[in-house]
Amino acid sequence: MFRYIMRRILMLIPVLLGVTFIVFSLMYITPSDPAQMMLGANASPAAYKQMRADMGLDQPFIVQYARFLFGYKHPVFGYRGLLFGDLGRSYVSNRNVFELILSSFPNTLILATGALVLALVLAIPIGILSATKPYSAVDMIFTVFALLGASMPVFWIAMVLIYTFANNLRLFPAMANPHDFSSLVLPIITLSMYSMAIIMRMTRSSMLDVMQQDYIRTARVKGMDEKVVIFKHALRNALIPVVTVAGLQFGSLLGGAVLTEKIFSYPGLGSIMVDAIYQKDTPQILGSVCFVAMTFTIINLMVDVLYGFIDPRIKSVFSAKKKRR
Amino acid sequence: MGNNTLSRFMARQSKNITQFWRQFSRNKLAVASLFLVLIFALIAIFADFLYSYDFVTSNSLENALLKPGQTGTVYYHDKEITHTFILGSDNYGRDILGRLVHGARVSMIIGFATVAMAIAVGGLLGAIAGYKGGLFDTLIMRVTDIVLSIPTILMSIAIVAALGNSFFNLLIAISTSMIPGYIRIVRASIISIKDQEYVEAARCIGASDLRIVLRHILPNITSPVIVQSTLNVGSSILWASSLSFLGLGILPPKPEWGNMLSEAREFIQYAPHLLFAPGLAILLTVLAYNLIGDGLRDALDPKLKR
Amino acid sequence: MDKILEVKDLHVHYFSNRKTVRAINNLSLDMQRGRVLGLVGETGAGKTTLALSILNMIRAPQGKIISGSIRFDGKDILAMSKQELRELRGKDIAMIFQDPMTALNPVLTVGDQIAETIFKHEKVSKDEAWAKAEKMLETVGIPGARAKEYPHQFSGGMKQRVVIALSLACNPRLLLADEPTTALDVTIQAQVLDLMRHLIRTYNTSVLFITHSLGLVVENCDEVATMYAGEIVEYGTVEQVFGNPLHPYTRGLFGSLPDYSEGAARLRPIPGLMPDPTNLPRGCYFSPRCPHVMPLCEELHPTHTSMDGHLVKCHLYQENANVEQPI
Amino acid sequence: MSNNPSELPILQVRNLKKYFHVSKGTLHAVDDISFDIRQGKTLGMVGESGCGKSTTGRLLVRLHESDSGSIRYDGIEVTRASSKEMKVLRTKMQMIFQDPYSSINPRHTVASIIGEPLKIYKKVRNMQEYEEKVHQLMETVGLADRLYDAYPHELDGGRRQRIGIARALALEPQFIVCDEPVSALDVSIQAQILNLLMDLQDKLKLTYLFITHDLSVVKHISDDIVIMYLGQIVEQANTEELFRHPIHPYSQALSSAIPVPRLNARKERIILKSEVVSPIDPKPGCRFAPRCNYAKPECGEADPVLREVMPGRLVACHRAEMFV
Repeated sequence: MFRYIMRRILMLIPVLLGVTFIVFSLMYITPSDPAQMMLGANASPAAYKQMRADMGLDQPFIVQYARFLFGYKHPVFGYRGLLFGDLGRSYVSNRNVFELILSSFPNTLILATGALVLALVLAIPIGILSATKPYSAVDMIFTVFALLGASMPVFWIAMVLIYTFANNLRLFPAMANPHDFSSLVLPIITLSMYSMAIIMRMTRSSMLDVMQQDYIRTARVKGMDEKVVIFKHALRNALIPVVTVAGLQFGSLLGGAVLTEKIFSYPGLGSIMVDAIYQKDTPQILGSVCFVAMTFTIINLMVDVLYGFIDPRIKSVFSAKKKRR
Repeated sequence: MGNNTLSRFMARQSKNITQFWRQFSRNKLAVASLFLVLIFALIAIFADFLYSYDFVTSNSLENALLKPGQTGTVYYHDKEITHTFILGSDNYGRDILGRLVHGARVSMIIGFATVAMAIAVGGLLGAIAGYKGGLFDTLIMRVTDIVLSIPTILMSIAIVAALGNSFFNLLIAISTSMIPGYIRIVRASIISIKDQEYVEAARCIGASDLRIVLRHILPNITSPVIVQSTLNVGSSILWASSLSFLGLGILPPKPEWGNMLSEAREFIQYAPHLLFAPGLAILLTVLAYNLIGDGLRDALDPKLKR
Repeated sequence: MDKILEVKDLHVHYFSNRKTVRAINNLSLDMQRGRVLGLVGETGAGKTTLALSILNMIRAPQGKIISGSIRFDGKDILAMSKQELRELRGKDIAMIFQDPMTALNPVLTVGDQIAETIFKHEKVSKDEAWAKAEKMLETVGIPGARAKEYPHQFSGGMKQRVVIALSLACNPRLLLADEPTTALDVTIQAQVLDLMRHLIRTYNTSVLFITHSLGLVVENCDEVATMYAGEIVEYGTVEQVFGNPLHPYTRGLFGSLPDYSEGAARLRPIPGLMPDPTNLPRGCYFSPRCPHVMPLCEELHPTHTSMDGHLVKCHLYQENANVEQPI
Repeated sequence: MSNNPSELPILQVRNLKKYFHVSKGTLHAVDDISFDIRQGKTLGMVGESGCGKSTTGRLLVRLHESDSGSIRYDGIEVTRASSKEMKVLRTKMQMIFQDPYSSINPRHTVASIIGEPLKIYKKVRNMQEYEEKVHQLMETVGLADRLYDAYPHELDGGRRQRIGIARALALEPQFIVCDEPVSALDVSIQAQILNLLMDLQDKLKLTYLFITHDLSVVKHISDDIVIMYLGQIVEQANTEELFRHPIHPYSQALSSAIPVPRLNARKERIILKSEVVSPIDPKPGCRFAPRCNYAKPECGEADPVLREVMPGRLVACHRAEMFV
């Protein structure tokens, strides 16, 4: 098991390198001029040229990329490089990128976790209920609800919630901050809507599929109570694809809370990334996107490990590998 | 006998279509959605006849924030006419229904163009990965993994930021996020079909690779691709409105549902109708495509045949 | 003799796509206590549906027992409450399914799956149930320590042994074995059948042995019933049916078997196909394929004729039980 | 006797090997087998799942590439045939597949499935000739004319298998690999197809390799039999001889396992120990030894060689003399 996790972590490296390469290339072709940004509009051509040289912008693409990875020596603009845990400084605020990420990521984590927990707590029981009474009125209502949830634009949900609960009913504030729980209610609901819909549909279809399996028939033939059939025999099997979907959803919640964070003016990583993209703040964009990609891959890894606890067939693959070495 | 062959061919095709429609029409919601989408398509095609483009993009501040059903005086071709704002007007005094109608055209084009681009690129790459296997497969799938580990919305934002804010770049940004999906679907279908005995049988009767792909594999992967595409048209419309909302897609005064909502943000307290009309338009369109997709999935599933 | 199971005038339908599949049609069948009854027929004859009906396991809305009665030890199964049925299933009547690969829950240990049955039906503690589960595994030739393993750690033949252990765990009075060896390789099939024969004898269980193989019937059964299009067309002791098959369908089955027609260069198969269960013929269901078809057969559905307990549902024998046998 | 053309082998297989590399090791699917198939006769190939019989069939028509060894068909080396030679070979050797559901394309009509080889090989000059030929093939295998435009999902397993047979016959081959063609079918349909295959053999002078796990079927249809176990041939003989007196302990067990549907035919079954071991990285020595009731320690030391223990009887067993 441990070896498997280590191997997966090693496999992360090429993926992350690929991510940095793609994002770096995108930033490279972005029509922006950091030197101009640093100097302001009225700088002399000589000063401008000097600034470009100082920042290493006059070098060819591949050299710039290598410097991003391995660092760059310069009294002002130098940094140790991504591989040594240094992402440089923001062109805009001149703050250390990594520190900025670390200060905003927990805020996003709170939001995403809240949204996922809410989605799971509601979606899984509803999915099970729907699956045990397929095509009944209850099932139809929830199916339509799930489809609505998957079809509504996030920003629209947010605006409707703000209009109703903040502006009119004045139950919750329209702006969110991580220190006030009541201010998190609306963004969490907003963010969980889509995931809830997806997880609900997945739970329903997976549960329906499992209920058709021969081993469910075996359990019934043995005279097991329907409760035991559903919760002991069916649910654990049905949860396997649900876990995958929930993991993917959590990953995209962490990286994709952009719109929600913007609308609720929430100081999360998503807001920072969007601002950085607007401002063409290359180090900030590169750093944040790499960070998010890494988080995403680590969550996928955790999901795979979680599988082992639900599905013994996968666990034995782990241990079989261990035995062979 | 040739004539006979043709008529038999036609009969066969119509039999297939009838059978498909019988399956599909059992899902009433999907049929209703199809109807809705057709109406939206007609509106999009004839948008210029319903409202002139100039009219829905020009300001007339004296008519700002009219409530639905109110009338106002507008200047049109230097003439003063009284106009009823059926769904009210926005903060620049522009007719909301008119902007919705023209927005439908933008959404429709974005939906279909992005999906077409994604199918072309993703389908080809997926087909190569699935059929050729080996190094091609590894390479394509690794890159797909990498792209998938960047959150799609950030990827889209970064592409628009890098390439510049234009309609075509928006299309690229959205379709890029859908390409990995097609690669996976096409690859998975091809790999599963490659294992079928009828492909071996085709090889055994001397069919070439090209013939196997065209005659045996391709027709069998159209169903999952069609289903995925229908669902994707919906999500593409959703994406486009999100990017426009962030100011990265279609920018005002061009009418687009997402940017209408973005502009409405500050005024929802005074004019909630700004919020509901475009939101419902997006919701209904996306919902309709999702329902059609579900309906197609059931109707095209060979397991449910007969 | 003492009857353990009496099925009378059973009708079971499935509903799909606005069509009604008539899976079981006016079926009557008796089983004697402590005997093994072979139920032979081809795919789609309704063999598995009959077994599930005996457990009252036909589930709405897809399927429904339309009419008829099933009495097990004198009690009407179709009139039982859900609670009574749950107590009956697994304890009094157990079932073995065809495919051992899918019959066991992949996420539960085999010990757990056996022990939960024992725990449910017998007044024992969890530990005692587990101990008994291990003992059952040993009875079918699997070390008790393997109870902690999951189904995927067993081979196909071993899985079927687990399923057998599971079904016999509460010492049922009636065992429904639905093609228990069809999915297994020949030599493994021999092992499993050997084991089953031994256990059935030890526990004195009555068995409904569902199979499509006449060879397995003659080796394992006391009585045999031939099923065609949802009804029993012939019933008798193995000696009666194999010594003197009466129904043209049963004869057709024998003629289709390579090993029966040894020496003969050609097989003598039944022409045509099984009728569409959504659209059964008006008269005898076998009449479209029957080599001895008479005008009467296409009009009137035959009823059972008995000759010393050898039952046959065919017009050829209807008039006179001693009619000369057609060849 | 030697002048009799039916005694000449049309196909010769020598030291054929096919290994698959799987995640757990090397799977010895076909491990050094040699046999001949006589012209106009049927060679039955019997064994349990995973013994390599289907792989062998696919190697012969080159759906798999062999690792080593030779397959000579009518003097042509199949394993090294160029794509041009292969094209000619495919008109001479064809295959019928096991699964009547997955072996025909669900999206094509009966006629287009049967007619596809005619189109590929341009065997017909025009549409009329094509239709005539397809109708003729349908008649040969007993498919009603009205099914010309039917889709496979409208048909039952038996008719689907007839489509597969008609497709294999379209190029008028001399040799057909039948890979479990009846094992997915019900007994009455199975008998119809077996009769059809035997009639076709008589009429068209076909040679069959008949792969199956069902001993009673193979006994009925084959002239000669090879019995495979874990990628190797353990016994090879004339059918009648083999069933009268199986020599290899595995053949004995198989033969005793045939359920005979006759009264008073009940016989003592030979019950083998344990189950088939994995064909992945097999240990040296007789592969059947772990299950053999007669195994001695030396059986686990060296691979037994397939050798003639009696005239016309080839057996791969260290202790074969004991059973002769």
